[in-house]
Amino acid sequence: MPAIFQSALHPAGPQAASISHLWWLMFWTCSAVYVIVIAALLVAISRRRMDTRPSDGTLRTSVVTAAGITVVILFGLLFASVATGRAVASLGAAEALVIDITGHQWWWDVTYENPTPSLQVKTANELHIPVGRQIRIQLKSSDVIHSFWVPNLHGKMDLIPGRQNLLWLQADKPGVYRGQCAEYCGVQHANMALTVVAESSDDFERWIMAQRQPAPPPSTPEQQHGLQIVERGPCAMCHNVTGTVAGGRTAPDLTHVATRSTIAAGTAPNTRGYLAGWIADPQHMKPGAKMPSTGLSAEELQAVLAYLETLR
Amino acid sequence: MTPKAIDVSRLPAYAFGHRSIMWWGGASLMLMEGAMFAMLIVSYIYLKGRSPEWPPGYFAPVLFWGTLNTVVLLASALPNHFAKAAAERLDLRRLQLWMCVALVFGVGFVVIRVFEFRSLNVWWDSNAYGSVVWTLLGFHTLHLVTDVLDSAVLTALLFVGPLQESHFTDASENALYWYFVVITWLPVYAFIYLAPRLA
Amino acid sequence: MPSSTSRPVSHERWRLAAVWAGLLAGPLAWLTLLEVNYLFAYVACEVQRTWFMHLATAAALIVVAAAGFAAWRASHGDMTTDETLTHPLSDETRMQRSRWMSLAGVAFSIWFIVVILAMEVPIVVLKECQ
Amino acid sequence: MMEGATADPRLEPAALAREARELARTWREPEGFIGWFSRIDHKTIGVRFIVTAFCFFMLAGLLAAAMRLQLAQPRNTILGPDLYNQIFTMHGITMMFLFAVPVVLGFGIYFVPLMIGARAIAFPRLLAFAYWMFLFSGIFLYVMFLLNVGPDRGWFSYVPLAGPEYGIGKRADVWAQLVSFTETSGLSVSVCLIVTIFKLRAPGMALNRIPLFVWAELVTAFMVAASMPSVMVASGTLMMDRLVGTQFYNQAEGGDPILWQHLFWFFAHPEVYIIFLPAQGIVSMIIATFTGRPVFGYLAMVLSLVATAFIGFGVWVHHMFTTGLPQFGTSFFTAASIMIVVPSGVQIFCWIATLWSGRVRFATPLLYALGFFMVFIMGGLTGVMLAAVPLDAQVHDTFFVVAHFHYVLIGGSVFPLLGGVHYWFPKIAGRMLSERLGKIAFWPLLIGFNMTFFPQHILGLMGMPRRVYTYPVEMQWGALNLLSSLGALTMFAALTVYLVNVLVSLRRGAVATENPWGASSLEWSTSSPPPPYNFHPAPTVTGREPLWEPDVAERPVVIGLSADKRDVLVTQLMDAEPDHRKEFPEPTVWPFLTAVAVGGLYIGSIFTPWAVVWGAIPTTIGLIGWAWPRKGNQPRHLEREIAHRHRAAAEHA
Repeated sequence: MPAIFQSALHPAGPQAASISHLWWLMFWTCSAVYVIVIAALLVAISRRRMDTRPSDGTLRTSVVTAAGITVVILFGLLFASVATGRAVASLGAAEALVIDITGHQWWWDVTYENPTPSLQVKTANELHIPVGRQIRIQLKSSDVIHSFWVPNLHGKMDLIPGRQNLLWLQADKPGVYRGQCAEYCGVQHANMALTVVAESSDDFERWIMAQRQPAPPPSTPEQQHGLQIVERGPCAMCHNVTGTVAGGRTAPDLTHVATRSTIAAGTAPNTRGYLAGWIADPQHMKPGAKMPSTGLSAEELQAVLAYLETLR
Repeated sequence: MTPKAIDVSRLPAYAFGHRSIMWWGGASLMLMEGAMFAMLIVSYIYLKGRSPEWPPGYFAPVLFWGTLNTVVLLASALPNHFAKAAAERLDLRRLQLWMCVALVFGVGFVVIRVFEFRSLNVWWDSNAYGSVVWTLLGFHTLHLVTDVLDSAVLTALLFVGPLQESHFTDASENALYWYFVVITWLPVYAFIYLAPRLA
Repeated sequence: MPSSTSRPVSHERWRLAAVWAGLLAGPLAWLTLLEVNYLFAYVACEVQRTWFMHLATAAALIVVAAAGFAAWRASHGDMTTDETLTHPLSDETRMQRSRWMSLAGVAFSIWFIVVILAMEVPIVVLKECQ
Repeated sequence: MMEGATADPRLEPAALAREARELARTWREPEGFIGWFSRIDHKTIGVRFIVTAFCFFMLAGLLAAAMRLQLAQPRNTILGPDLYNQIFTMHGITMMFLFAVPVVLGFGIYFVPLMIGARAIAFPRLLAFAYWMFLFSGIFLYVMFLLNVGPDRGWFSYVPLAGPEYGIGKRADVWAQLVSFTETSGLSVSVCLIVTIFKLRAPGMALNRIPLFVWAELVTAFMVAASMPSVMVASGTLMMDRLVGTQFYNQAEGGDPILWQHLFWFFAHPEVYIIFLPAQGIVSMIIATFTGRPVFGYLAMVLSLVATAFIGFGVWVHHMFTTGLPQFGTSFFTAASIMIVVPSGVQIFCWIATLWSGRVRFATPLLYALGFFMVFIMGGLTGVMLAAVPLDAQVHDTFFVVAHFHYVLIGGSVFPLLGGVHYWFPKIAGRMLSERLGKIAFWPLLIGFNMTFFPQHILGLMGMPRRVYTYPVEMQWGALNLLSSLGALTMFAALTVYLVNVLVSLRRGAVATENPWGASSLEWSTSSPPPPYNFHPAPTVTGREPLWEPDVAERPVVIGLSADKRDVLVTQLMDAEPDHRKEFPEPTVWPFLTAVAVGGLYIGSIFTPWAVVWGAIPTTIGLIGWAWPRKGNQPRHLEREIAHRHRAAAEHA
């Protein structure tokens, strides 16, 4: 796992890069100002030679000069900030990859747009994007205000009910970048993360092809039993598994859940153990989450896990 | 040596207009109330800007009662003016008279206001338009009622209460506040009754 | 101290008006410009033009400069005495205060001219629809 | 040269003493149980405001400690999400609504009348009402919190999260009514302050001679009056959305969540300056006193305050940069938010110039003022960064912002306030605070503060959002969070020492003289603590630093105010010319009863809209009892007044 994988200071795309340039400019300028002002203050209070008491005229000149310099510096920073804003907003290619993201309490619903509906891909809490290609992200919310933020790629943009916000971004180096909801959205705001996987366009094409497939049929009896529970049990009421009768729409799409790195919107790694804990008692891992306890028996649970692991 | 002194014993014990602290108290109050009206009107404009049609899905309010009320309100400025003048002349009898007349206007206004609410053609919970219209009208009504009550108490005081200079300044400030209620009504009227017709 | 040169009261009124203009024109012009620019930003995106925004800035600048000049004028010239005053140093007090307010008006106008100029930066740098 | 300037028998020491005794009788605060609820003296109410506010400061501090405990390590389980969300919300609204604003207004309530040489504050009964509203709001909030109905939607209470659909239960209503309570209180106080500063200044205190602290309070009062109505409208409409089904913020019915953000931030950004301008006033007073010279650049200082206030109303959109508003429009708010740095900068330069050219005495109050420089300047600089739209898009709603506004608010407000307590404690309590304990408390406070909040800048840049009750282990935010929590512990210890100092000194502190610091403003010209009537004889002013002027001995005083009634001299707005005498009201319990009625109305309206109707009845009764005069003047007296008036009119003609 990389040292810092959710950081505004490690840009992996043009926007994050120009913002971090602005940051360093501001940082050094402000540090210099701080040092100078505090130095002046310390000199002022440590002066003991009262005979060299400056005249009010001298003081006036120095204060006015300082104020003038401040104004000049601030105009510089203002210009830099607006110029950066212009650069950051410069994306907007027609052949961009269009992704719809809808915020829910507390997970991300992801749809890869495509003119032909059958080629659309639905997934949740994990995006794959091709390196070097512009991405047009269309942000909506189904309930309250959320905010989409992947600091290594770009600043944040809110998801506001009744509106659609646009966020253009682009990844320059392959890698896994974590993002997190940045607008307080209720009891589980802390556990509403998403993963962005930036990969070569070949890998991306391979991934999207796989995602377009329906769920593979279960092979072992245990897996078949698991599928039955998923279809007849409580799961299907909220979750969708394409290729089965499970067609719920109010919770993350599980068609290829086994390919994702985390569960419960970044609350835990996607391993059999955690998955078992999550299904057995969601309210323990993520108190207040919308997923109710399923009340499966141990044996049923194992079956479901066995089936879910086939959803690659 | 004994210090020099400024003798203020001969200064009057009351003053009118911006000399009196009551005036400034009233002015600050009006600043705040005015800011609230402004905020509600800004909200109205904002919601109007967000909506493709205005009024969205409903008929504009009926003009009659609101317009009638505007006339009554403007007319009420007259007795109000005389009351203020009488107060500043410390003329108790006339003050009592005009306060009563102004009070009648005020009550009449409140009564007509009831019909206004009934002629809005929309409910507060129908949509955002209904909400903001009802709130604007309700907020102005609140001021109306409080000022009418205020005048009533003051008038009662002028008849039965122990007489004080402050009653005259209070009456003068009360008159000023009534002007405020009159003046705030004009934009409120314009937005509730005219804006939907312009759109 | 040049306090007893008698002037008509209207002159004092003018001075007072000039002083308050100097104090209020700056902030009010700027606040108005801020709101106007905010609305014009949408218009600019539709018509792909920004000249009217520069115009608004210019108008604001002219207003503030004029007010500042008036305040500066007001800081000069004598003041009439007022015999009804009871305080020993009233005249001097009044004159100092009046001069101080005029100066404040001038300084305030200059400062808000700077702020209004800062509002130009986005108009110059940004594209209409960003 | 002037009438009544000659030696006057009323100025003989014996006569003055006699009059002082009579004044003491006239202005005495009522005793007894009812009396305690009837007090209206601005010093009593001011102390009540300050003490109550600091109590809430401690409560909010404890809540902060709980949060730092939870965040000390990743995946901590001391607090669950539901409780944590209540706690961070409670911390925010307590600090903003129940500590910061009341305490800065409280200092104004106590010291403005003293600094301008007035006998009393304008509308003392309204002031008492304001205090009771403030107290009730705090009690209300914490009772609700103990009942597990504490607000949990953040101090900004965004819709739709706080709206009828997602803000289930009564928690969001508690927030809305707390706002109604505190804003009612704040608006009332601002009326008292504005009118006092405009009309009750000592003769000769023209606009250009008003002490800088009083200027700060005046500007603040105006900001309160202009900004709080906005949040009153916001909370009112939110209540209606939740209670009677209006649709202001329901996007499905033509409402809009962004409207809420405009209304809220149009109040909430000026709120920051409301908290911070009076603190700047305190810094000015402290620096002048402990350099032994007037603050350099009076005009610039005053203009900076006013400029900050005006520009403060043009920056609110920088809280909404990430809502998708077009960058072209929002950039103007960037410009404003960057330019607002200049006035504060000018003030800092003037203070440094003052220190440079003065004789610095390192008393504890000055120490806290210097702490203000160290901390606040950094907060101001990070503020510049937040004003930049692109940079804000990264750090907005992260711990970077948390660090920023704690540097601004603790540095810009709490440090000066703690210094102000040290500075004015002798005047209020009549005893000095221990300098030694004060210094012992200062250093750990400064160090602990930076330990707590500096790492949070880095955490924010490392991607840690605000308002999260926990964070994953692999994020590697643990170390810095632990450091931050340890810093909080240090601050806690330092503030405990400070509190001990106050409590001990109340009993054992050295008795204070009239002017222990050799300061220049009028509050130091009366006894410590001041008598109920503040001054006798009432002072006049001929310069900016009354007690440092050469003519301090032979400056004229005001005589002729009756001592047998609460007679107050009203002066003219600009030059403080004596204008008339106003009889001020007696103490009464009615403001308290009215506050009870209004409080009942507010609390009841959480449950039913009819509470507004039923609550209106006792409220009206309360107001009538409040306004109804107890004793009238004799008709002869009034006839004399009328005659006087006609005579004056005749002379005018």
